[in-house]
Amino acid sequence: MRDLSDPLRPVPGSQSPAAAPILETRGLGYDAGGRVLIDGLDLTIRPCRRTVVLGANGAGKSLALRLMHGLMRPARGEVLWQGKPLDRQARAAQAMVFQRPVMLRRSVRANLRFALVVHGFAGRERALREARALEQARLTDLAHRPARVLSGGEQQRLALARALATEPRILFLDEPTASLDPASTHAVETLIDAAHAAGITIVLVTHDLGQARRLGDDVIFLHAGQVAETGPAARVLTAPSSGPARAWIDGRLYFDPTP
Amino acid sequence: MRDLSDPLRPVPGSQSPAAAPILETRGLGYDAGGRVLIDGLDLTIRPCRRTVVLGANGAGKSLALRLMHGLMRPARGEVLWQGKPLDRQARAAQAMVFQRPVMLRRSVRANLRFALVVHGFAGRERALREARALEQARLTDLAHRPARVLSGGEQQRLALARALATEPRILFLDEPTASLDPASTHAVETLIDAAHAAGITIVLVTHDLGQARRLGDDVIFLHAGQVAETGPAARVLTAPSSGPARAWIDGRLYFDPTP
Amino acid sequence: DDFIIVQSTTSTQNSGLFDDLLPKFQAKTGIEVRVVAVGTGQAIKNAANGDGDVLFVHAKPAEEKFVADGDGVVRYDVMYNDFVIVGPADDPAGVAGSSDVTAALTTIAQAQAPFASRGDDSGTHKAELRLWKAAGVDAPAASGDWYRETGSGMGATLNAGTAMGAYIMTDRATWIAFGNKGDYQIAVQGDERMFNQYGIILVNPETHPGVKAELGQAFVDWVVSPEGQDAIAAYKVDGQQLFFPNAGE
Amino acid sequence: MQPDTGIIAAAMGLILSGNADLIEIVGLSLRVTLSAVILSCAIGLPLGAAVGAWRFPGRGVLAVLLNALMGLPPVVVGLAVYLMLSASGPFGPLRLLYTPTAMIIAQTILVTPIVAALTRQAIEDLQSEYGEQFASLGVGPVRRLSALLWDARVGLLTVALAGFGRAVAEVGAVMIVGGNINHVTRVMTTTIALETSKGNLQLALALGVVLLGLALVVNAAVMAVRGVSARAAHA
Amino acid sequence: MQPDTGIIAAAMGLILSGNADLIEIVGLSLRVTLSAVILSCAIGLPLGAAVGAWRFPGRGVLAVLLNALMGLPPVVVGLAVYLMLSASGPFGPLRLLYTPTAMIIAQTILVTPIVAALTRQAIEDLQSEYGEQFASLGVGPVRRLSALLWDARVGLLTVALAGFGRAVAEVGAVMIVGGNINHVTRVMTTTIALETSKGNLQLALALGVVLLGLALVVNAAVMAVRGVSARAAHA
Ligand SMILES: Nc1ncnc2c1ncn2[C@@H]1O[C@H](COP(=O)(O)OP(=O)(O)OP(=O)(O)O)[C@@H](O)[C@H]1O
Ligand SMILES: Nc1ncnc2c1ncn2[C@@H]1O[C@H](COP(=O)(O)OP(=O)(O)OP(=O)(O)O)[C@@H](O)[C@H]1O
Ligand SMILES: [Mg+2]
Ligand SMILES: [Mg+2]
Repeated sequence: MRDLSDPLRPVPGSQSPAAAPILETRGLGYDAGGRVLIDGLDLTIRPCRRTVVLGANGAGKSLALRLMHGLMRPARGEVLWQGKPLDRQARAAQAMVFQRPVMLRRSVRANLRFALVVHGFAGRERALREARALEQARLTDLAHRPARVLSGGEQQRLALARALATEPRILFLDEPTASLDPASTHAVETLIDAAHAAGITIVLVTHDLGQARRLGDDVIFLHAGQVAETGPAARVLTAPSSGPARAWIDGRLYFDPTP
Repeated sequence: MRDLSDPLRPVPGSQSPAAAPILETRGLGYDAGGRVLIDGLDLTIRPCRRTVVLGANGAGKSLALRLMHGLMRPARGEVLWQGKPLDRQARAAQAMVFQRPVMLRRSVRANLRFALVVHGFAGRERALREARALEQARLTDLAHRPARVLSGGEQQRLALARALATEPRILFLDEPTASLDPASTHAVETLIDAAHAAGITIVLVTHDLGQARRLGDDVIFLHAGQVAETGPAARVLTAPSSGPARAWIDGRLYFDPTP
Repeated sequence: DDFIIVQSTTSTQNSGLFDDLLPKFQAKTGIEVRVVAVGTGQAIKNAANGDGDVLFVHAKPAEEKFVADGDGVVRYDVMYNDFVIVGPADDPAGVAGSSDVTAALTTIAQAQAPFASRGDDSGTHKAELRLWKAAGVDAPAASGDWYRETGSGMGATLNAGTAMGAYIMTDRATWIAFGNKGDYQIAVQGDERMFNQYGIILVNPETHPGVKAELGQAFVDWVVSPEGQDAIAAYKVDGQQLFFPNAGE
Repeated sequence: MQPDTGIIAAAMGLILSGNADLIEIVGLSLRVTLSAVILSCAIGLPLGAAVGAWRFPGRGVLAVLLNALMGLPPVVVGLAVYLMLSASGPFGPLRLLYTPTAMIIAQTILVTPIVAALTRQAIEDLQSEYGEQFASLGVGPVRRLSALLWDARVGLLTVALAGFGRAVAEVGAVMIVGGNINHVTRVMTTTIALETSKGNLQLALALGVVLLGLALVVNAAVMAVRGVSARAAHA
Repeated sequence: MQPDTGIIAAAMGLILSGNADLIEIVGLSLRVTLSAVILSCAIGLPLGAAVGAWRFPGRGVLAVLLNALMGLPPVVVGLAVYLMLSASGPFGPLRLLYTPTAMIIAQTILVTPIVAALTRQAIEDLQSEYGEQFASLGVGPVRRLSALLWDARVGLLTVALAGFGRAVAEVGAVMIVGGNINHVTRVMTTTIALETSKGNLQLALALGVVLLGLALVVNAAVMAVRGVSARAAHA
């Protein structure tokens, strides 16, 4: 397994904006059902930073995450992982929590174990991580329950714990607290912070302005499959320069003035 | 079809707390996997009011809604609809938006049409309602898209529109804005308000304190499958009397002081 | 493994002869005989592939060709029974009681009474075709009309023919042992041209090295020996002798 | 034995010869098989869906029974139908024995349990996803079936193809009730059996290859349709 | 004809008689069928899962081929296996012809495409749900198959039962390669065919009822196991 002394792994805290991007997209495009859904995305994800992806429903946030994670083949453009095209090995260093978590038809514990086994953990090491992940997700008491009967929030916590247990370099989170109660939301934000502090790059989709403020270093704002605005969270979330971002923050619908 | 002059239908605005309950549960209980998941719920839903159901993840909110809607057979106790046991006909006067919306393997429009056909609408009437529902959910442009490729937020909007299109007497909403952007959240809250104004009784699960404040008349607070507290929203959300409710509002975990 | 495989036909098997004969042989020699009962054509083909040690069928010309082709060592006559024509009790063509097979067939053809033929190139089928020819009737030309080729074994043809109310030519052994006779009776019998000769051949071990020549030869020898011949003659169903041994005649 | 290429070549030769008898036999095979599959689907799809989607006492027993009936022996079905249709049987007066209709009846009896049992499984899976939504909408029992069948249609095509496979390959039952009568009820499988019993193994194999080719064409056509419908339905 | 009650009674009588021949025949039937089904599952489950879950060129063609092979005619399979195992065939020296092993081989060839084709469909459905999660976790191709097969096990039981149904009812192929030799390769279906050709229709039907009863017992046992496993797996 990779360990923390991996020379390629950036030192935690090295958040200088000048650091080489860990992941970039160049002119990324995706079509389906005869429509252009993602159009010319040039994104830069900097290592060890928390990038928040914002945008209206249907803006293409989840699609963008899937493309960056290499789950879908782009129609145009490319995704670069540390400057090189994404391959299977690169993806093994990534993890994602889906908007609608996929639970295997197994117990909570077996869901975690599956991910750990896939990532090569075995024996005591695996048991330890399993226990820690259950603890993190506060699911220890439910470890033997079939995962698919868990409540919405419990499933979301399990999905996050499963992703974290594999120790990714980058973690894609698609609305990870959408179904969580306030205390769990707080706990998950703390977990994300801890992961970030441990050097994991975070890419987070959320509709919660407060969360974006609390967790975001950089912001990518999508609108209708295109980038409307990017920049440091401090600026974009207080003084957005694009119409869509302004409207979103105000809780208004944005209608393109030039139709 | 039922029309608005239905004599059984309470006049909108008759929100007197003394009105006979539209739905009651008596000692409702549910077990699964060898555990008591819902325990002795005595709930009263008053007609034409908006009842907000709160509680931590796994508290049993979704199960409670399912039991009230008659989707599951309770292990103990009973559900009374206008004083009589729930039957199939009573359920036809109810609608529910699930926490994880179920989309038929059909187009957006066909999903709406299916619900309308089931409720006996036909011809011009159905076409009108279909168009109106698409408009409400802002999905008119996506009407021909397969429903299962919609984004999370779009699916949630479609599920709400589908439930509203059947003109229920009571509407159960399980975290209906969890994946919605701020503007859509606002739009959905407006829709809920309009439905309420038209005399539809609302039962809403949410984790959003602001939403509970904006939409709630009454609050039911669940903890570990039991009722922790009930009362008018104005009181419960400002001066909760139970430990769990206080902790939830503060965004803290609640640990039972008497284990 | 002290066993041999005999490729034979359904008529010998369905009549129950083997069930009577083989235990006697095994008691004497300790050799187990495994019978594969299929259509005559298939039995000969299987034997020609070397998938059997002994061939025991009733189609003399084909058997002689089998030996001539080098697949068999030598052919022995074993026994005969006779063919009969069975028909429904109401006897639509009015041939019941006849012992002149060509006349009966001509009558059936003229009456266009249904006739079920096996149509499978089996020994029985070939014999039937010879008789039609002798009667001067081109029956296969009426195939699908009153002449119905079932393309299947004797039993299946009897099941089908009796259900159709058709006349059927069958061997007496199969008929006596047959369980689904309904109201059927033997209509035509006793014509010398309806004899049905069985032969036995050891598969040639020189062409087919896998053949258990010694054990196979033992079976052939026993069947044509007085002991085997007596056993065949002694086999009766409902008090009737089904096969008439004629080895060495 | 000749090498396998000989058999393929023989099959090709058979097809190219345009032999009238072969065309007749292939035509009847297709007619009987497709009729039986259509009938089996007409019965088995709703039946399987009902067992998969409805809750009623005896449902589990019925599911086991359908599964077990997938093991109906063709010869037994053939015999039972024969006894029903024979002149001395209850339906004797209809004079259906030794007609293609009798073969269609026998195959329908054989294939219906297969379609029903596999449909039950497919519908049960979909019902576990749709069930609560349907109950919430107050979908009636009949519309529930039709909706589930429609939404499961991609998977049910494979079910229908399994039924087609069983029917097209079937010989035991059609032999008994059809009688393999030349020019009347002779189909590909009974011809193959006949040629086998005649010892014409090469011809039998070549006919088998033609039959498989036929199955391949039907399957490819159905899967092409499926491809189109899947694009519209799934995701 | 006797009424049907006569047949059921005859079947009961057969079972209760504890006839040694019958027990031998039933035993061999079960042995051959279960061996063939187990082998077919060992081949067909991973094969079908691979076609259902992996993306590779020719996948669509393979899926169509598997579906078409569900229509393999038993007689043709019997013949092909016969030619392989015949003394003059390539595997003649193994001397497997007219043994239960030959019957198991033939049935395995018949049943494997059924298991594989139905598995493909079931796995394709599950893969459409799990696919992205697996890709995200970096699940390798082999573990992907095993995980999908495991999680689809409830549905795959029905697939295996469909294979069992086909195998237990099969007569054409086992007749050719087994030879229906008394006390050696005689199974239920070949006995039924033999009694039918002897005109002992009642006995044949009674044996058919016994065979169906056997299928029923096996199915009920499997479904009972399924009930237990479903409770643990599903939701
Ligand atoms: N296969 C597809 N065919 C057609 N349209 C698709 C397909 N997949 C996605 N879409 C559309 O692409 C758009 C973007 O989807 P995406 O899931 O990325 O939205 P999102 O930004 O994540 O929205 P949300 O906030 O609601 O989750 C949506 O309008 C959706 O309907
Ligand atoms: N079939 C079942 N077997 C075992 N446990 C179950 C089953 N169904 C639900 N549960 C458990 O019951 C509890 C209540 O579930 P429910 O879905 O009602 O929670 P909830 O209050 O809606 O939570 P959330 O806010 O996360 O949606 C959860 O802990 C869940 O794991
Ligand atoms: Mg999304
Ligand atoms: Mg819930």
